Amino acid sequence: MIAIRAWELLAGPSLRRSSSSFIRQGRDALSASSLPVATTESFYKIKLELYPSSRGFELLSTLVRRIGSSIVVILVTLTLIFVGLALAPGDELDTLLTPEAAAQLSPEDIAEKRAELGLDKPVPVRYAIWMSKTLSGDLGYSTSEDANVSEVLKTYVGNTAILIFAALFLGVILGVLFGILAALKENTWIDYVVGSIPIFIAGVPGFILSLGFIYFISVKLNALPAGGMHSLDDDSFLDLLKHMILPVSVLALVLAAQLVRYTRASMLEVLNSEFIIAAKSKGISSRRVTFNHAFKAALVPIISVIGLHLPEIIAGAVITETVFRWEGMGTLAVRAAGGRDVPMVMGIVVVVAITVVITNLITDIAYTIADPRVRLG
Amino acid sequence: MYLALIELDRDTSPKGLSMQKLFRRVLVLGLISSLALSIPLTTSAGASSKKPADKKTATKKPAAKKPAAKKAAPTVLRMLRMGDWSNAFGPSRNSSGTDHIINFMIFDNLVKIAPDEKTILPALATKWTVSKDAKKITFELRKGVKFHDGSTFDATDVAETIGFNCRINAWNYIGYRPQLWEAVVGCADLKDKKEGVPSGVKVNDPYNIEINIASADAQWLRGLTDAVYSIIPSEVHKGQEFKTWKDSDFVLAEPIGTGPYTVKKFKRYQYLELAANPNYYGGKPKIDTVFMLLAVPETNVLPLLQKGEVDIAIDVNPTLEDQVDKLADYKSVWNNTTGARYFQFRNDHPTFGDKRVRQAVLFAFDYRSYLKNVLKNRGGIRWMFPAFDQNRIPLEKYEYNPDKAKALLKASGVDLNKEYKINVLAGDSGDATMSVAMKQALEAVGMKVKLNVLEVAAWAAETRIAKADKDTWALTFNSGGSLGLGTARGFSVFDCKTPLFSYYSKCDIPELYAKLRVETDPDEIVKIENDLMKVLNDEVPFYTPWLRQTYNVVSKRVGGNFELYPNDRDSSMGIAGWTIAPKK
Amino acid sequence: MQIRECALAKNKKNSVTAGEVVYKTNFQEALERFKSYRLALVGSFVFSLIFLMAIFANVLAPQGPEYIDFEAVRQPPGNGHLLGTDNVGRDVWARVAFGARTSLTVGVGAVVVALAIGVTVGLLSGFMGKWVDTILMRITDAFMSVPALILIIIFIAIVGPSLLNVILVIALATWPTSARVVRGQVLTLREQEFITAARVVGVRTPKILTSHIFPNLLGPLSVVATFGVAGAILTEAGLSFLGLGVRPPISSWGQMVNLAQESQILLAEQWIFLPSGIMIVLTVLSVNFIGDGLRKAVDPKSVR
Amino acid sequence: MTQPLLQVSNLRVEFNSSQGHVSAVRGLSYSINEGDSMALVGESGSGKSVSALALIGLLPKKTSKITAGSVKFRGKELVGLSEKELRKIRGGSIAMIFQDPLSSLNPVLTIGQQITEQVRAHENLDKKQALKRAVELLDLVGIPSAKVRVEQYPHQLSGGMRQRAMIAMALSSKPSLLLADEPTTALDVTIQAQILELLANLQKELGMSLILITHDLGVVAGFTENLTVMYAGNAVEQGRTGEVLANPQHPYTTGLLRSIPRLDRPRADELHPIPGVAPDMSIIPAGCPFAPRCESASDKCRAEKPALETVLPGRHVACWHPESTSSMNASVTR
Repeated sequence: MIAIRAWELLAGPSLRRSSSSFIRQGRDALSASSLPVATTESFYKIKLELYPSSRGFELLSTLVRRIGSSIVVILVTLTLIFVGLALAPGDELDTLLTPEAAAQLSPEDIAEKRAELGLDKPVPVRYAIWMSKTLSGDLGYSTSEDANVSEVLKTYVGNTAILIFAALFLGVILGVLFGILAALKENTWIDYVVGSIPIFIAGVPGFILSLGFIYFISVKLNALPAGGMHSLDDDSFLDLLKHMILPVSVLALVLAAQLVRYTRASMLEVLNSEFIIAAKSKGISSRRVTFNHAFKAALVPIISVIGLHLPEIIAGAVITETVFRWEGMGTLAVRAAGGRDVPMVMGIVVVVAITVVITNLITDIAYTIADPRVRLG
Repeated sequence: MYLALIELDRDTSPKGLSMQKLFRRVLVLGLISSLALSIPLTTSAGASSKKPADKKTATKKPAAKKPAAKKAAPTVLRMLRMGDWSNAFGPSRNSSGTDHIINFMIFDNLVKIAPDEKTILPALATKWTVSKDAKKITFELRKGVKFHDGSTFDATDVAETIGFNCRINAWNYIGYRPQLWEAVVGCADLKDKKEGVPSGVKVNDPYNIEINIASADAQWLRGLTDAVYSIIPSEVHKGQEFKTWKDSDFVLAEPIGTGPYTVKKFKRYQYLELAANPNYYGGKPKIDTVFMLLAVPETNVLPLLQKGEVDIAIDVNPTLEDQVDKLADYKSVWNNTTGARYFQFRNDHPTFGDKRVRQAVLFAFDYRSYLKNVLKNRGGIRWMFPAFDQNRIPLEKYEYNPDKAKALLKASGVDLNKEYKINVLAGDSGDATMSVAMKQALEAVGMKVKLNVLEVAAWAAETRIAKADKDTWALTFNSGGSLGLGTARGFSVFDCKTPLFSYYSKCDIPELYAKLRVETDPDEIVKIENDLMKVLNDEVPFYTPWLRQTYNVVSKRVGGNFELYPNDRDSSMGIAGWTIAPKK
Repeated sequence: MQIRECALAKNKKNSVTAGEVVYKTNFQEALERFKSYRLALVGSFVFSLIFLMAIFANVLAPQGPEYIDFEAVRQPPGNGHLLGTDNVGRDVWARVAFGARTSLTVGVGAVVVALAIGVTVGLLSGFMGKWVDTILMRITDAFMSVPALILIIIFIAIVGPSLLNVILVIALATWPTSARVVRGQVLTLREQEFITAARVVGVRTPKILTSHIFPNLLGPLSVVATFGVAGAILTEAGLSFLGLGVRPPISSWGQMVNLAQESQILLAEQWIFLPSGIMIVLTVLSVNFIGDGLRKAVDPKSVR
Repeated sequence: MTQPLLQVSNLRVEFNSSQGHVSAVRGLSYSINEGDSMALVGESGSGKSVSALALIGLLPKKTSKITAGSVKFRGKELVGLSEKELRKIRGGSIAMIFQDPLSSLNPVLTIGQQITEQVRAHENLDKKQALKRAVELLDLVGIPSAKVRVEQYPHQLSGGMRQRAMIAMALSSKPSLLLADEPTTALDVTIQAQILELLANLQKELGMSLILITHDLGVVAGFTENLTVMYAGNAVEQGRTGEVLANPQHPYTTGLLRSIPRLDRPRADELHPIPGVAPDMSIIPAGCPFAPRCESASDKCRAEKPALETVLPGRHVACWHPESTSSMNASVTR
C-alpha cells in the first residue's frame, strides 16, 4: 500500500489524475454499467482474477456487454420520447386540419381520420403497435412528407451523413493541428490568437456564422454556391462537393473551436509531465518527442472529447442545414416537429440515437486502443 | 519534490527544428492525405457516399464556368415564389399560391382569366353559353388537344374529372376544396363510390358538354378559373380508390395534363424542372425549360439574385427593394394584390355589438401613418372590401380622428375601465405589430385593451365560438387571399348561422351576398353591391384598411407577354407567351 | 481540500520572511486562484453589468419594449432613440434591455431547473447505488443520446414556445450533464474516510447528503451551471431562428438577432440586430470566462 | 593526473518564472574521474537535480539559463553546445535515470518501443536488431522473461521492474557517465537495495562512472567512493565518502548525520533535527546560507560567504569554522 500511495503522490500531475481516474474508472465500470444479470457479472469478475486473459477476449466480452447496454439505452430513449409526444397536448390532427378544412367537416369525418391515423387508441397500445412495427423495420407513414418514413430517411440520412463526416474530418484535423501549435508555442502571440478565436466562435449564434459565410464568401467573392445541394442542372458528385464546402466549413469551424481548447489543454499537460524530460534525456529528435511521445499521450483525452461532441455537431447541423437549404435530418426534424408528425419524428430519433450510441461505442474502443491502461469499462 | 519548488516550465521550442518547418510539414501531410482521400471519392458516383474528403483551401478555383455554348442555346427560366408548397401535383394537392402557379403550367381548366382578373378567356372550352336561370352551362370544347401522354382530350375527360372529384370525399383535399364541382347536380350521391359521373353532367357529343348546377350562381363560371378545377385525363384515375391514387406517380412525380409544360425532374424541396410541351394547343412555349426553385428560405433570396441564379422572384420581402436597386439587370415590380388583411369584430359581443363602438375603434387608428412608414406607401387606403368600387357611393372613410372616437365612445356609454380582449395569432409577425399598434391607439382614446396571444388551433377555435359573452374576444385580425377576385367572394366570410371562421350576428349581409351571387343582370348587380357597401361600411363587421402591394423581382431579360396578375398565383396562365433573352 | 500548510511563502506580496508559516482556508485559496485568472474577473464584471441591466430594464427604458412608433420606423441611432428603432418602429435600446431580462431568465431558469433534476438524479444514483444507479444512468444515457437541440425542437413545436415552455424544455434536454457530474463526485466522496466516519457516528443518510456531500458539489456544479447558462442563451437564439423561440410581443435577444434574416437589415440596417448579437456574445463569453475561472478555482490541477 | 571525465566548475543556474526569480545553483564545482562514483547529497531544494539536468541541457529554455560556469566532459565544453551536438551526448555518452519510474516512462508506449527508440537514435540498427538489443538489455538488468516484458506497457510492470527498465534504457548505448536522480526514493526499501546493488554491479562491469543524486545518507554510506554535500545551491563539503561521514567538517553535514537514527547508538539518545527551515531560494543572503541554522555561526559567517577550501588532499569544506571534531568518530558501516 505504501508504494502505491507514494507513487500516487509523487507521480506527475497528468499521471496522477489519469491513474486515479484509471482506478476509479475501473471501479465505476464494474459497479455502474454492469448488467443487472448476476451471472455475467460474476463470470466477468472471476475471469479477471483467475487469469488476466489476453486483451482480445477481455475486449470481446465487455464489447458484448456494452452493446447490450446501448440497446437498452436506445429503447429507453424511444419510450421516453414516444410517451412525451403522446402526452403533450394536441396531436398530429391539429396541424393537418387547417381551420377552413376543419370547419367544413363533420365530426364523423374527423373521428374517421383520427382512427385512420390510430390516434384514438390509448397510449400504451399505440406504443406497442409502433414498437412492434419499428422492430420489424416498418417505421410507418409520414403525414408531413406524404411518404413512407423509411424511404424519406434513406435520402435524408445520407445527406446529413456526408455533411457530418466531412465536418468531423475537417474539424478534427483543424482542431488538433491548431491545438498542438498553440500548445507548442505557448504564451506567444500565436498561442493567444489561436487560443482566443475559438472563444469568440463559441459565443456567436450558429446561423449568424452561416449567414456571414454566405455573404462574405459566396456572394462577395462569388466563389461558391449560396445554398442548396446541387446546381439546377448538374447532379455530379463534384457539384455536390462544391455545394458542401460552405456548410461543412461552418460546422468544422465550430467543432475545431472546441477541439483546439481541449487539444491545447491536454497537450500542455503532457508536455509538463516527466516522461517528456526523460524522453529528451534519451537524445531522440525533438520532432519524435513532440509527435511520438507527447501527441500520442495527449491523443487519449482528445478522442473522448471528439466522441462527446458528435451530438453537438448534429444539433449544429440543424441550423446550418436550414440556412444552406441542405435537405438533411435537421430540416426534416424541424418540418416533422412543426407538423406534429409522430412517425417521422420517431424515425429521426431512432436514427440519431443509434448513430450517437454507435459513435460513443467507437470512441470508447478508440480510447481503449489509444490508452492501454484503460480497460473497456 | 524539487519539481514542486522550482517552476519547471515547458521546454517547448525544440531548437533543432524551426517551428515553421514543423508546421509546414504537418500542413502538407494534412493536404496530401485529404487529396489522396478525395481522388477515389470523386470517382465514386452517387450523392450519399459515406466519407468524402473536403479540402477548404482558398486557392481551389470552382469548376470551369458554364460549358461552351451548344448550337442554339436552350432558353432557361428560373423562378421562385416565397411561401410553402405541397410537394405534389394535381388539383387535390393544391393548397398554396406556389401550387397554383405550378398547376397552371401543367394543367388547363375549361376557362381561364385575363390579367385584369375579370374577363374570362377560352382555354379547353372555346365557347360557352349560360342559361337564363344561371343553372345550366354548356361548353364547346377545343378539338385536336392532346394530353402530355399523347391521349386526346374530349368531353369524357371533363365528365370523369368532375365525377372523380365528387367520389373523393372532401377530406382528401388539402387546402382548397372543389366547391363548384360539388354544386353540380348529383355530385353528392357519388360520395365514396368507385366510379360514375354526376347526373347533372351530360356529354352531348365528344366536344360538347352540359353542366347543371343545383342552385343558380352567376359567379360559377368565374370560379372555374381556380387551379382546383383543372382537367385531368380520365384513364389516370378510372375506377381508382383515392387512397392508392394519392400516392400514385401522377400525384407524386409525373402529372399528365394538357398544359404548356411537362414535369422533367422533381427534387423534393429543392427544385422542379419543367420542359416545354411541343404540341401545346396555344403554340409551342417560347421558353424551353422552366426551373421552379422550392422551399427557398428568406435568407437565400438576395444571394440568389446577386449571383444571378434566379430570373423571377415572386412575393419576396419588400425590404429587398433597396438592395435590388443596386443590381443592374433586375427590376422591382410592385403588384396590387387581391388579398386583404382585415380587422374583424365580434358584433354579438355585449359591448362591441353597438356599432358606434366599432366605428370608434376605426376612428382611433392612424392608417395613413402605417401606410407611409411601414408599407412605404406601397398600397392604398381602403374603406370597403377589395373588388368593390369604393368611390361609387359616398362612404365613411374613417380617417384618423381620435376626438370623434372619444365622442362615439362617450355616446355609446361603454364601460371604459373594463378590459377588452384582442385575439392575436401567435407566430404571425404582421398580427403581432398590428395588435400592439391597435392597443396603443385604443388606449390613446381611453379604452383598456388586453392582447390574448393564441396558437393557431386555439385562435381558430375561439374565432368560431357560437355565442359571445362579456369575456369573449372583441377584435382580432384576419386575412383572405382571394377576397379581391370578385365582389361575391366575400360570401364565405359572412355567416350568421354556423360561424365558419368569422361571425356576423345579423343576417342582412349574407342575404345580400346570396342575391348578388345569383344575379346576372349587370345593373341589378351594381344596385346590390351598393346596398352591400352601405351596410358593410356602416355596420362595420369587418374593415380592410389597406390594399397591400406584393413585391416581386424580375430580370430585365424576361420579356414576351410576361405579366404579373394581381392574384400572382394566376400569372402562369400566360406562361406560354413568356420569353427570356440569353445571358450576355 | 484540507488547510494547506505552505512552508515557503511564494508570493512576494505579503513579504513573509523565511520560517513563518502561512495558513489559508481553501475558500480563500479558491478565491485567490479565481482572481488570478484575469479573464474571469472581466467576465464577472461584464456579467454583473448585464444582470443590472436586466433588473433595471424598466428604469433604463421606461417606454417598454413593445411601444410602436410608426413615425420612427427603421430609424438609425440618434435623436430620441439611443440605438435607433427596428423594422416596425420599436426602440432597439428598450428591446435590448428587456431582452436581457428574457435571455437571462431563460439562461438562469433553465440551469436552475436542470440542476434541480440533475442533482437529485445524481445524488440518488450515486448514493443509492446498484439497481437504482443502473436505471437512472440508463435514463441519463437515453437523454444524452439525442442531441439537445433536436429534443427541444420536437417538444417546443408541440407545447408551443411560451417563455416557461422554452425554459422547461431546455432544462429537460440539458439536465444529464449535471447528473453525470454529481454522480461522479458522489461516487468518489462516498469512498472518502470522512463519510464512513460520519456513518459510524450514526449520522443518517439525508444529513450526510446535505452537510457533507452537497458542499463538495458546489464547486463542480458551479462550473456546470455557468456553461449551462451560456448554452441555454445560445439555444434560445437558435430556436428563435427556427421560429420556435420566444415570440413577440415578448422581446429576447435571439429574436432580435433573427431579424438579420431580412437581407436589408443584415446589409444596410445593422443597428437593428447588432446590439443584441453583441449582447449575446458578451454574455456567453463572460459566463464562459467565469466558468473557466471557477474550474481553475475548484480544481487547481486543471491545466492553465 | 589523467583528465577528469567530468569537470564542473562554478556552475550557476537561474530561473525566472511567474512566481519570481530563483537562483537554484550558485557556483557549484566538482569533478569525477573515469569509472568513479560520486554522490550528490542535499535536502530538497538544494539544487542537486537541477545541476544534473543542467549538465545535459534539459532545463526549460524559456524560463531558465546557465548564467555562469563551465561543464567539461572529457575536456569538451558542454555549456552552450548546439542542440544537435548535445543530442549525441545525451543518452549516448551521458545517460540519466529519474526518480519515479512510472511517470518517467511514456504510459502509452511499450517498454520495447521506448528502448529501441533510443538504441536506433544512436546506432543505425534496423527494427529487428534493435528489439533483440532491447531484450538483451532487459536480461542485463535482471528483468525475468524479458521477451514478454518487452511487449508490455509501463503500468503492467511493478515499481522495481520499471526502474530496471529505466536503467536498461539508459545503458542501451553504453554511456560512460550515468546520472541517477534519486533512483530509489519511490521504491520500497527491499527493492531499493536490489536497485543499488544492480547499479554498483553495472558500474563495475561496464567501467561506467556514476553520479548518484539523493537526500538519503543511508543510501550513500556504503555505495559511492566520493561524496559532495550540497546546501542552498552549492557544495559545502566534498571528499571520500568514508572520511566525510567519519568526521564531517561542515556543521550542516554534522547536523545531517546527527538527525539520522543509528543502530549503534543507545536508543535513549535523542535525535537532533537541524533547526529552522530550508532556505528561500529566491533570496540570496550575504553571508553563508547555512548561517541562520548554524549553531557555531559567527558574524563573519553572516557577513561573508565562505569559499570551498581544500582542508586535506581531496577534502574540501566551505565554512569559516570547520569542525574538526573527532567526537563523531564512529564510522558508519553498511
